[in-house]
Amino acid sequence: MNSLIIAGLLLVLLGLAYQSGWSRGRGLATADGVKVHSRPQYHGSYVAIWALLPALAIIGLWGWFGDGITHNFIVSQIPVDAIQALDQVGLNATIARIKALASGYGVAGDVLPYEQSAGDALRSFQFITFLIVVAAAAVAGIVALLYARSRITARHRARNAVERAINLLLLACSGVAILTTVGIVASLVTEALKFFTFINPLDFFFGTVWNPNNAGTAGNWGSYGLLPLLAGTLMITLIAMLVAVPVGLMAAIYLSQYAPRQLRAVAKPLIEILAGIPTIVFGFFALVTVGPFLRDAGNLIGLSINATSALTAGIVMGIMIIPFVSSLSDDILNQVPRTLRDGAYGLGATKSETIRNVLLPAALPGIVGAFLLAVSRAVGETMIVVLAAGNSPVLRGNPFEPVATITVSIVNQLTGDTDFAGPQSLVGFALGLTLFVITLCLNIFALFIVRRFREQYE
Amino acid sequence: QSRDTIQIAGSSTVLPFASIVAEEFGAAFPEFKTPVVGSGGTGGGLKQFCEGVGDNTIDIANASRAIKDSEREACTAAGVTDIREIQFGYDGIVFASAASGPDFALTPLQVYKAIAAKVPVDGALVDNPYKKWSDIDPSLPDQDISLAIPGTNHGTREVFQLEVIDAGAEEAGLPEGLTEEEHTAALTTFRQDVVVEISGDYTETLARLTSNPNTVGVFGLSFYDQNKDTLKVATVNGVVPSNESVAAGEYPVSRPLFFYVKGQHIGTIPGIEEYVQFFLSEAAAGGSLEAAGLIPQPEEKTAEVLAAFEAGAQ
Amino acid sequence: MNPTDALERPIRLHTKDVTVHYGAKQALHGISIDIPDRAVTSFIGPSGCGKSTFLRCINRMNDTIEGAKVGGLIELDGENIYDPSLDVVELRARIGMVFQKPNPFPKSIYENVAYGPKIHGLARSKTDLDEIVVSSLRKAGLFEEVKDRLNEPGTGLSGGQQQRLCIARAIAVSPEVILMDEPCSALDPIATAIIEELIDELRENYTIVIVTHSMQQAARVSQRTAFFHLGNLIEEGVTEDIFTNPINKQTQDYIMGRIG
Amino acid sequence: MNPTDALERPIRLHTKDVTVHYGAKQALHGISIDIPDRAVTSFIGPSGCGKSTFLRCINRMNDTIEGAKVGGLIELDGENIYDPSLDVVELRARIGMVFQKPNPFPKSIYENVAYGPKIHGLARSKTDLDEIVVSSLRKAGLFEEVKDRLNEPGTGLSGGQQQRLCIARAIAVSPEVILMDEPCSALDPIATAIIEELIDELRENYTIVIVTHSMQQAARVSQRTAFFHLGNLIEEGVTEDIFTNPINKQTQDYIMGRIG
Amino acid sequence: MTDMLSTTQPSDERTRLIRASLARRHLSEAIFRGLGLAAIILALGFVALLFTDIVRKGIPAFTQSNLHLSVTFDPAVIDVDPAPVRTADQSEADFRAASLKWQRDVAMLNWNKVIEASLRAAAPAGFDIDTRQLLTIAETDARHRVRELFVNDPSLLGQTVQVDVLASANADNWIKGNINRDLGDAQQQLAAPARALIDQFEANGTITSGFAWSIFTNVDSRAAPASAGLLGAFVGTLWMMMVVILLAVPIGVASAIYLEEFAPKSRLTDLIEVNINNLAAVPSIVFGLLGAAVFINYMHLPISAPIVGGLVLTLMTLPTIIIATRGALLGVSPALRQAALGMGASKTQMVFHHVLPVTFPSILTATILGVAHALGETAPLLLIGMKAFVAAVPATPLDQATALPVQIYLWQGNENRNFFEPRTAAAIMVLLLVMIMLNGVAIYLRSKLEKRA
Ligand SMILES: Nc1ncnc2c1ncn2[C@@H]1O[C@H](COP(=O)(O)OP(=O)(O)OP(=O)(O)O)[C@@H](O)[C@H]1O
Ligand SMILES: Nc1ncnc2c1ncn2[C@@H]1O[C@H](COP(=O)(O)OP(=O)(O)OP(=O)(O)O)[C@@H](O)[C@H]1O
Ligand SMILES: [Mg+2]
Ligand SMILES: [Mg+2]
Repeated sequence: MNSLIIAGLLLVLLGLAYQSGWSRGRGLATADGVKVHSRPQYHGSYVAIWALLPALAIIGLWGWFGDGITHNFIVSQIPVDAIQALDQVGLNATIARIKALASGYGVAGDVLPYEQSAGDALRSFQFITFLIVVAAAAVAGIVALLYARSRITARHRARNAVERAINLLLLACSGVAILTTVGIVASLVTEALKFFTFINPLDFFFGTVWNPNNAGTAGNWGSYGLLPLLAGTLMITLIAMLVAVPVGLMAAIYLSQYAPRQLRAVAKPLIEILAGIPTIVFGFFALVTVGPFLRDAGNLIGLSINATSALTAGIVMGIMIIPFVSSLSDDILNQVPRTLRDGAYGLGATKSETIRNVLLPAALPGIVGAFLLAVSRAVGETMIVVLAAGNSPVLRGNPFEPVATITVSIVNQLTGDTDFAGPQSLVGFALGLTLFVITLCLNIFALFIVRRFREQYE
Repeated sequence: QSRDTIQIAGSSTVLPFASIVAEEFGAAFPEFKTPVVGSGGTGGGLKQFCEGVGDNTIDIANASRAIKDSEREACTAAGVTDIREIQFGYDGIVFASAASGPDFALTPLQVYKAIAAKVPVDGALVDNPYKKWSDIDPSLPDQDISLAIPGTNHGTREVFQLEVIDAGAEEAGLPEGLTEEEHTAALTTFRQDVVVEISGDYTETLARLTSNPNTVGVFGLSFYDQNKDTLKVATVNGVVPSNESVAAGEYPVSRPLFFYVKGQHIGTIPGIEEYVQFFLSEAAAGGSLEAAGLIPQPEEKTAEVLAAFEAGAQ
Repeated sequence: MNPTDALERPIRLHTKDVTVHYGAKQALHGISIDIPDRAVTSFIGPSGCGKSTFLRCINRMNDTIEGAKVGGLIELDGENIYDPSLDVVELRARIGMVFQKPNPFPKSIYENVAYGPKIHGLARSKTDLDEIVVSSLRKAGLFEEVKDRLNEPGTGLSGGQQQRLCIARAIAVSPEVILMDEPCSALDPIATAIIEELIDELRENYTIVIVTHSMQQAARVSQRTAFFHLGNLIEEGVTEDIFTNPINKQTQDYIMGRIG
Repeated sequence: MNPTDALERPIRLHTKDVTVHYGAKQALHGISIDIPDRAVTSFIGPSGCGKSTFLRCINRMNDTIEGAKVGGLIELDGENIYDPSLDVVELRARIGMVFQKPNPFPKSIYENVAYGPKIHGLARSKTDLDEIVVSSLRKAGLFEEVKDRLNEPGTGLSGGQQQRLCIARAIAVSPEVILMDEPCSALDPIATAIIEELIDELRENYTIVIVTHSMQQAARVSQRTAFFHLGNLIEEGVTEDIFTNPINKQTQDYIMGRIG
Repeated sequence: MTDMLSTTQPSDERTRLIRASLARRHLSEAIFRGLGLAAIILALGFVALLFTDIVRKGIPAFTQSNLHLSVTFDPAVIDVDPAPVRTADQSEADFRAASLKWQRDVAMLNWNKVIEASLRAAAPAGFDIDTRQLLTIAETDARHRVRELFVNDPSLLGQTVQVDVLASANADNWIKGNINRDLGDAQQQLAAPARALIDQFEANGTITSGFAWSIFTNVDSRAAPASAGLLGAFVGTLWMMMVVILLAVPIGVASAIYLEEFAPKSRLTDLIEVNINNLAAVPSIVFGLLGAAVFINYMHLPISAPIVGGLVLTLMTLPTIIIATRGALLGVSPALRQAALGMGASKTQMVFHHVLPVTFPSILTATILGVAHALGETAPLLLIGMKAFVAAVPATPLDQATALPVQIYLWQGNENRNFFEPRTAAAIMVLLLVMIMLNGVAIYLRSKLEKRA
């Protein structure tokens, strides 16, 4: 409600400012003599920006400091002896009760008289401060409007100013990407640090047993060894790459070097469809089709393969990654200059000799980079593993057995019946951090390699 | 103007029951909207529940275990001071194996012997020697031991530990003179070669069973009920698990189910009281919940819970 | 050797009415020319006139270009090189090629030169191979400069050295004909001079066809010159004659710098 | 107008010791030249000598090239165009530019011409704008050909028409100077002739600077000619003098076709 | 020139050597080529396998058993006061209260009796089945359907009307044979009399099977699995995508413009660039963790709301859009830029008037692909509470909702495997259809763009 009022106010201010700047700029244009620098639209936008900023700043300041001020106000409303009788937890509870009273929510139990009066006082305090903030914002906006308007002259460079503002806005947008990273790191690190107050980091990073204890047995947190999860992750990734790399690479080679145009036109988008399929679909496919199939196939040849196992998840994940590998490889192969290929053909090399002896070695760094990117994707994949890997966080080397990965453990620990204040769920963030760091390193390394490769042939 | 939909989150065991009640509640009370039931586990639900009071916090947390003191403290610190506990029934936990396999009649002792990494033999703990069920007890099938039990992120695991393993260990008689740590270890260290811990849901356990038909899995009673065509249930202490046997207290492995209501939201968010009453009422919910596999609690217990709820903050 | 000798040498390559289409576009309109053995023939003409296209017809490099269609007759020693039964791989071993931009493989210098003999199975032993590599490098006038770093990557050489490496690579399979498409255009004058000298030496053993955009170069290195314009062969003959006494008006204009 | 008239016209553009560096490389070594009002001045010289670079200095298009650094003085009507307080956008409205390859915006013909007046706020109303568009197209000699399809995309025109469209677009903002960088190099002879005629007409109202690689063109359209070589201004003067009676040896060589 | 002799073998010796190796070389060529073709076939085979498998599993779920009942609104069972009629002196609020009270009274009736009676009426005379067993044939929402009919038209009291309701999920399983019909009583979900009656119903036309519209028109349901549908999840997904489009596209395009057109080359922009490339490969689940920590715990946005899902997916899609847009901007010919600048357009004007319009189609394509990817994303949503049971269509992005992929995940884990496995596959088919349509649009746009360029 309040925010609606504020938004409305800002809109009005904006319209007003634009209109006033515009008409002023327009007026300049009619007066002849000096050449007018900017068009009326720019003058309008200029004034609008000027008017908006102080108003926004005031509202922003209130958003920042308002809570603290309100808090102090509430404390001031509680009788001193009552405060002294309360510990920190009690005080917070009382404040929460007063806030609840003021906002119209009931509170449980009897309402103490001072709570009631504090609640009433808070309600009027909130109302008044709201009015003050709105008024201050409006006044600041209008003052700024007038100031900006007074600066408009024929030679005033409104366009440059507006463009600078646009520039800043664009800059801010590209800051979102930075903020995202900062957000990821900050949120992961703070929660992970909490986790490490329970569990020794060494036990986490080098522990070989993953057995977070049950929610019921407080004090005995269980074991949080990362290694079984890491091993599971690596095993599935390895299997996935064993599937995806040969198929993807050969498909890319065939499509880019051999396939007639029509086949390429059909096959390429069809393979790319694989890239568009949601991972949950792959997961379901793995669970209900691939897993049972592998189990039966294993039975036939006397192997005991679990329906949900590293193998199932790995194969399906490999399928998922095929288009990723193939389109990256395709790109890279196409970047190898034609002259190199011609050189080999000119010597009488066959097509496959050219590809194997010249093209691939030349493209190798780029392809390795592409594979690393694919690896980082496999490492971070979640849903296929959730559904098809069997979630068994035990350190063993058998791909026919279920495994658990980092990603799947994040999901399990954060959505299970775990104690939210204990390490059982906090470990999710430590795992997330680990995952983030792993993929970060892989990516940086891969990007580095790929970039070096591109430079070589630019 | 406040929110008009009741918001619920928490245990995935309670989720089906709560969802059914929510749906029926929405249908039966034209003036209220259908509550939203989120999952996220008992811990996740309580976490949201304890975030504070107000529109953007949930009203009810489903739990397959009782709230813990640490969680209560967190709640209080955030201003959630009026937490009303509602126990509404039981969840039966059963052992089931592939329908095509042999029958199992288990006791906690046998399960303990099958599962523990070390078992007491002649007053000393030795490495678990049993390979087949029939090694433990000749009455059991001549079949390799293989067990799929819930992972530690599940509430079910707690009951399993308490009612099966701890009980079995007691019967087996752990040697005297163990330190507390050794004692805990003896109870919680399982054989990794035959035991699989399932961190996913029961579908996962079912997949384990279908791929290795020798496996005995731990399921919720209601899950078993809906998949009788592929699963065969084992008796425990000779009792066949069923709604009746659990409700009567004959079947040993069960746990109470709860939800927690934020008292401070009553009267602000419309319909909370009605929802609770409806949940516990015989006519509307009882039938469908039972059909969905909830094991009802004695009527006196329900009356007691309802009375406590209506009486207000504890 | 006197330049006019080239006239009396036997014909190595014989082409008749060669046409090339790139998709719908016709790039060559019936080229007929005979190229003599052990002499340097140069193709000149303004940019886009089809010199490279014609050159690529001779060792069927146009096969690798999508949409390119070659018509007419090209015979090497009387054998139609577009005969379907002819193995193009073998053909290219007989007709080597050096490109405009030096394009050594991203391998060691040794491997660059050894690559051709290896794939064609020309060396029976490692010693054989070593010998071929050394002699090819020597013939390309590169051996002294690189003999201490045969195992370093070929891409680390200077432009002129790289181009000589490419020539050594082409020589290593002992081709009968060597085609060169503007082999010096990416090089500085000094490197150009070295290559031109090399071409002059090579002509003792090989039939050489060279495309160049520089009339001076054509005059310097070739015994015969063919002038192309807009996909047509306008005039061809002994180099001296072409430059001093062109018959065709267009050739005259080109040589005087009036067109192109 | 007699070509030599240009000598007596007032100076519009005055440059002194203009240098340009691209990164470490110096492309211009101190160019000083005065360009007279309402006449065509042409810059000639071999490729890479810095003609385009110098032209781009005049309307500060070099600002858009990363690493380009301009030194020296350039004055338009006595005003230093590199003065930091000068708005480059305004400057470019005063000094229009036509590029080597016709580059109409991928918009309608009308929009192409109307764009400049729109952003500079030159038209007060739609009618105003229409008028500007029509008169600019007319001045560029294009109106009759396109009047029925003003709303069709400008990219659909032929090369010569596109180039005239670009000229119309430049004229539409009523610039004082028009710079043209090889405006005909992408055109066929007929289109070229039309554009040259147009330039001749435009010179009545605009100061025109044209870069060309064709001496014939320079001779045909310009009153004054400047010869650049290796980043230096070698010689400049009345076109006739330069072509018939060059003072400098290098200029002579170039005009005789001996260098370049 | 002694070495000349040793290396220049006689021509025919050389030819012989070359010819000798040719067969082997051509064979290895053929093998290599075959491997490539095999890879293509394998990859395409996977696509085909996946699709046929899912379609085969999902198709049966699109038909569903319906019960055609003649329902009698028996006054003996429907024992309520007549519906309140608004009297002249009654205020609007009073009337509403009265009618709500009446509705609640109606709701409190045992409507199962009505259903039971109509089922018995449809059964052959004298068929022996107890009430509980009988009621397992109709889906549990049948009684609500009938009640709603009555609430909407109280005059039905005492009348008999034809009503179509869904057969229960277990009945549907029995009819389709999802459960092995030969299994014994103990392993069947339905009691023997119920199964027998269903067969008779099928024979006498009381049960027919028809297209399962409920999948598209209903929201999820736990109480009545047969009526569970995707509508709620679909709308939830739509809301999320709206958030993604409204945020990711402008922000993504703006950052791409800044980085490509305005940013001075500096350490900072290098950092941003590396950072964006990295973000593009950060696992989606990490974004889920971020969303849980920042949007829910810190900013207190509503849990399991499409707005939060949308925000998380926005952050996830952003790098993709930025990278694609930068690529598109980079491809704009310098001639166009020069033309604009030469006209005296400022850089900003150049970008917004000329460069952006030209790149619009590729930005659009990239956006569609990015959105399509976001559409199928599941893992991060699980961590921000979108794995909820929501029995309503979200009216705003702030309402609780699930999303299509999450609905698939939920159904995949439903206890009633026999019924929900096909239905999960059906939901996947719907999701895939949406994805393919989006991808198709993108490919179409791309080819159109390429043609124009
Ligand atoms: N791959 C191709 N596809 C289509 N057209 C081509 C291709 N290669 C060359 N052309 C066209 O064929 C004509 C002849 O080209 P070619 O490369 O043979 O000319 P050139 O004489 O070698 O010119 P330059 O001196 O510039 O190398 C040109 O018009 C060219 O545009
Ligand atoms: N953007 C740039 N970066 C670096 N060097 C450049 C750049 N543009 C031009 N140069 C160099 O500056 C010198 C002058 O170039 P300019 O384009 O002005 O020559 P020009 O006389 O216009 O030649 P042409 O007739 O080929 O157009 C050349 O050596 C060129 O390589
Ligand atoms: Mg060429
Ligand atoms: Mg130039």
